[in-house]
Amino acid sequence: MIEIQNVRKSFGSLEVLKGIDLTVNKGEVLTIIGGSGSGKSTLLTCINGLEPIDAGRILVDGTEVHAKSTNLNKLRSKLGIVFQQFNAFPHLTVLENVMLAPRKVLGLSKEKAEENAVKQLTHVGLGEKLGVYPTRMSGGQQQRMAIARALAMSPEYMLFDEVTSALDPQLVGEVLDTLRMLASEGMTMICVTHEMKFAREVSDRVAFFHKGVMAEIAAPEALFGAPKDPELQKFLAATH
Amino acid sequence: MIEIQNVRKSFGSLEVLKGIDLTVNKGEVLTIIGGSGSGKSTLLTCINGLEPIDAGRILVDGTEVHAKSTNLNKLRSKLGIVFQQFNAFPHLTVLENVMLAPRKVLGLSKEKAEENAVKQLTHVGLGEKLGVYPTRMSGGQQQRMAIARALAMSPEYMLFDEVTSALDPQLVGEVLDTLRMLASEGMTMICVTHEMKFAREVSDRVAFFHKGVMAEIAAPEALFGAPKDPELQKFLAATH
Amino acid sequence: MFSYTFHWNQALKALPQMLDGALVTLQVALLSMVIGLALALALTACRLSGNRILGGFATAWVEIARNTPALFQIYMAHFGLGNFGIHLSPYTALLAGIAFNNAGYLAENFRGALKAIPDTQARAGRSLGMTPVQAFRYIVLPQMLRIAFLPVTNQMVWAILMTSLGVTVGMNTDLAGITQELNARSFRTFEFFAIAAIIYYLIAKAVTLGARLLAARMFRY
Amino acid sequence: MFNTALTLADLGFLLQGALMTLAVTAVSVTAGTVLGIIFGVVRNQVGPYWAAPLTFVLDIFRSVPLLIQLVLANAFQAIAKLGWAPFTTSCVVLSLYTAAYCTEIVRGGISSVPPTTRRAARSLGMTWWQDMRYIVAPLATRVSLPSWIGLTLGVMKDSALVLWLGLIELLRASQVLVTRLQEPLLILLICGAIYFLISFPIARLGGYLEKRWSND
Amino acid sequence: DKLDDVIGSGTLRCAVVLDFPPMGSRDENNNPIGFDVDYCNDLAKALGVTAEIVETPFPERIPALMSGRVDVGVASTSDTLERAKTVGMTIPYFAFEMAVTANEKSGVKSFEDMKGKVVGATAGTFEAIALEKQVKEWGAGEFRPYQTQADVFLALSQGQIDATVSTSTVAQANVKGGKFAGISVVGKAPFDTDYVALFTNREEYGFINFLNLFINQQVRTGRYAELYEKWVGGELPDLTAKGVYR
Ligand SMILES: Nc1ncnc2c1ncn2[C@@H]1O[C@H](COP(=O)(O)OP(=O)(O)OP(=O)(O)O)[C@@H](O)[C@H]1O
Ligand SMILES: Nc1ncnc2c1ncn2[C@@H]1O[C@H](COP(=O)(O)OP(=O)(O)OP(=O)(O)O)[C@@H](O)[C@H]1O
Ligand SMILES: [Mg+2]
Ligand SMILES: [Mg+2]
Repeated sequence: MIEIQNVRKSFGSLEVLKGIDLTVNKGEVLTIIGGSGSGKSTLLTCINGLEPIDAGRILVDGTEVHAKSTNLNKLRSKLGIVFQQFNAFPHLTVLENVMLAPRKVLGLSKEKAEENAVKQLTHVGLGEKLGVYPTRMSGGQQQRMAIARALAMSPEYMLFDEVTSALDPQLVGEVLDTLRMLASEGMTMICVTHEMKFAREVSDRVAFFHKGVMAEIAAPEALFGAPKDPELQKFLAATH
Repeated sequence: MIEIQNVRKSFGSLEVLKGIDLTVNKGEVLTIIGGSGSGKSTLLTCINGLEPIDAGRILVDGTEVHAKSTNLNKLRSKLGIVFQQFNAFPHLTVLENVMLAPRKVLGLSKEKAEENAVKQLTHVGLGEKLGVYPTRMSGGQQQRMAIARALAMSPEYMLFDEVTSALDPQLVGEVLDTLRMLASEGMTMICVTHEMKFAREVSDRVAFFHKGVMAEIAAPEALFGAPKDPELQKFLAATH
Repeated sequence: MFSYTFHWNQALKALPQMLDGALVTLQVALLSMVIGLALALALTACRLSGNRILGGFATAWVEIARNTPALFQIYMAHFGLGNFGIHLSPYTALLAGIAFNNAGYLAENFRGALKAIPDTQARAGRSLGMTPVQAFRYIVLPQMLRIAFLPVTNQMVWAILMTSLGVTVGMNTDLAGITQELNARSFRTFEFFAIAAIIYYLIAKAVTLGARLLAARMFRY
Repeated sequence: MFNTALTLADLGFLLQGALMTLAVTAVSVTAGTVLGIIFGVVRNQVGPYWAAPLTFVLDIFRSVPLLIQLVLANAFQAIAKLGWAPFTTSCVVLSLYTAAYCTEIVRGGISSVPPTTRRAARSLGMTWWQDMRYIVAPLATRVSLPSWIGLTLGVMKDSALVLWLGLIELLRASQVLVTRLQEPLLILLICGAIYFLISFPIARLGGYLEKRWSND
Repeated sequence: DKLDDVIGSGTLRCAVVLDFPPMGSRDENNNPIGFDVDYCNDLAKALGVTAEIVETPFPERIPALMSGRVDVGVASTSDTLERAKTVGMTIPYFAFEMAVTANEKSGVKSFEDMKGKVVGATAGTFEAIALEKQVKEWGAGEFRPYQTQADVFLALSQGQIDATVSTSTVAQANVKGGKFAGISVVGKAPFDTDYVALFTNREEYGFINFLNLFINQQVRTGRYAELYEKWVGGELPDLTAKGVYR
């Protein structure tokens, strides 16, 4: 369970998160939508502990992320995160990309790590690309590799930050399919996305962010069918 | 009138244009659609004389483009071309971008060139941006500047090569509006585009290219409403 | 036009001696690179450390190395330090001078290479649970080495060329030293220096070629 | 160290040396840049195959120690009875040396201009020359200027080697004073400081331009 | 020929090495002075022309001559057979005896004490070649050649080298100059006398003839002794070798 309690965060004088309260249960798929700069990415990086917060608490399975005593590196292996930019490690093959962290962070043996990596890569449909360098792959393939890389740490939660927005339109589908598959397998996920159709279809709940505030949160049918927040209405009108 | 007669063109062993025949009349708007690599861009650059051809002839108002005796630089001022990439000259302001060629190629005085440039820029809605450097403008604005730059040479024909495909979705509209305006003013235009709605609405005729061959050419209602070529049927099905 | 008669066959007799000198040249250059690389890494670490004193020290080193002539640096290593009773043999002084120079230039290269690697790379590593050191060691460093490889190769060629300055501090076993001595004895300047030029050229080419082959093997992405 | 026999006249002598350094640098960088631009454009224009002989010759200037080049050129002009003064010989060698590096910089600058931008210029009816003059030259200059400044500084430092031909430039002037006054440390430090004072501002200017031009 | 050219042009350009006191050096205003400078002026006077001193480092003497930048070398050049293959040498105009100068801390008291020590000399000179050979014969110690005489004494005074062999004139001038602390002349080196000659182009016989006679006249008129006294002092070296012509 991820519990976000009254979290505030500023960059200099710019307040980016203005007191967010949100709980994500095991097995749930939560989608976050919202305009550019509304603080969606910032929230994800705070959950992961990549950014400090100014006030409030974030608990992952009861562990406070920003407490001094927390071993962040250990916690992070529980929380997979995939970003908009693919962030493939260009100097490693696809297989090596996926094997690196399990070996160095979890201390897996080479054989174990490889076995697991091959499994995850096959899972996302890259079983044929093991020895290839990421720069030789399409954006969609690189993004799926990034997902496999996160999955290889056997995380209990996955955070996705607009994983399709840097992709050419024809490549979006293959990545969304991978996300759908994960959702159907019961992975707990928080997805920031601009793909409304996907959000509607896959989410248990959808949250709408506006200027650092979570303006509305509801089941997809309710949120898309009968939006209450006027900003959300505007936002939905603009997106289609 | 642009007459294209049995034009063939290869890059190395790859035959890109396999005998194209096509005539575009004064005042006509012709749209070219087709899959990636089908030779659309190549045809435009051949019409403009930027690429040599291997066989056939291209006549612009009766002048053969690829004849040795043709003054290409003069001919090109008759044929405006705008590319997918904006190709703004980054070291010049918007106004200077538009003034440069009229002054250096047509030999216009500074005053004349400026007057004309301001007129064209105002026409495409950039009357406020004269002193700005292109790198500080959005892609849509840069593309409209490129159109104004081509128009400033007072061309009789305009060639557009997927002028909206490098743009963010929200910027496509403003550029298409500019093209619509030009069409309504009676400019002779050849537009390569992936925007089917635009093609349908603005064209006198639409040509479908497939693997270096012009597979079908017809009025938009006929081509979109009752496509005959099986590849065209597939293509249209895929695009929506 | 030429009233001068070339004495090539006499000059060529000295070829074995000059080739021995070429070996010394190569040795000094290689050593100076190894030391220079180690120092450059240390300087880079100093500059990244955020410690003012260490950072200032490293910056001063880099700026002096890059803004004064190599000849001056070598001369300083011999006669400048000699003033304080620190006596470096010509070989050591030459080596120290070039290594000092190398370290300055290489540190600057490393800094450029680091800048070229997006922050998101290290961040991606951290998000997988790596410590900052692990993220640097396994993700940033290998990419940095690739970017810096070409400049490092160039610096190696520079190091070879710089060894010729050893003659100013009494170095007489390297190629330039031996050439200069042969020349002083016989006054056959053109012949000896032409042979030396060809040898230097071949060494430089061999190093560049070797580096290129190595790069092709090492960086396959 | 501070009871020095160094007189004001000696400082003047050092400054004269510095002037000689600057003169040799100015002449060589100017001539070398002009040559470098010509060679760079030629190399870009004729393609790698035809440019191979030029590439080879220029590569020699970058693969042989400057000291050897200077001595060799001086011996050659002696043999050929050209009667060049050391200043001339120094400038000729340094110019070619500069040109060899400058060619690479120019070539890099030209190829940094996207072909699509050049194509856009040609499609507006501009000639090759107009394209070069109004589009390529300004854009390539921005890209090349930082490395060109680096080259200028490099040549200024390398010019110390002309002392070998008997030119009294900055380093040689200090050696002369060291010979007479026997205060090597002080004099060498002053010499180093003068070098630093000349090159540091130029290096900073280069860094400034690089920064300014890289964020637009 | 060159003799006519020089007289015709009105100037005589001499290559002189200026970091080789007392033969050539600079005064407080950094103007050239020394035995070789005066010798060149005398030669110009004999030719009825004005003298121009062209400073040349040791390695630069020959290229300067070959390229026609100087007419004659008045530059303490040892008349080795090796070099005579390249340039034309006159009869000796000066003769050096070799002296050992040592750093006082080194404990070197004589030529033999140099065995096993670090020694140096000016690269390519007569004494450097002989000394290097001697070090090889001893099979111990180290030899370092420096590019200028000044660097040798600098290294000696800093203790980088323990001792040097140089011409006695140079040794005296440097030790007496008082600039270098802690060095002294400790004895003679058992090397042959180093005869130095003027040199010009190999094929200029007319000019070489003139130069030979001029050197002869300098000795006969006592000018040689006068200059020697002015710049060096002490016992006048004999310019002839016993038992042979020339
Ligand atoms: N490291 C940072 N330093 C300063 N400001 C930042 C930083 N990261 C983000 N911001 C600012 O915080 C605000 C929120 O950014 P955030 O990336 O969370 O928005 P977002 O909702 O993810 O938007 P998008 O849909 O564009 O990705 C923006 O105004 C952004 O400019
Ligand atoms: N300069 C060139 N050299 C070699 N091949 C080229 C060159 N220009 C284009 N091609 C090749 O010619 C083929 C046709 O290219 P063209 O750009 O005309 O296609 P297109 O129909 O415009 O496609 P797209 O919709 O992707 O722009 C492609 O296979 C392309 O790779
Ligand atoms: Mg974001
Ligand atoms: Mg195209």
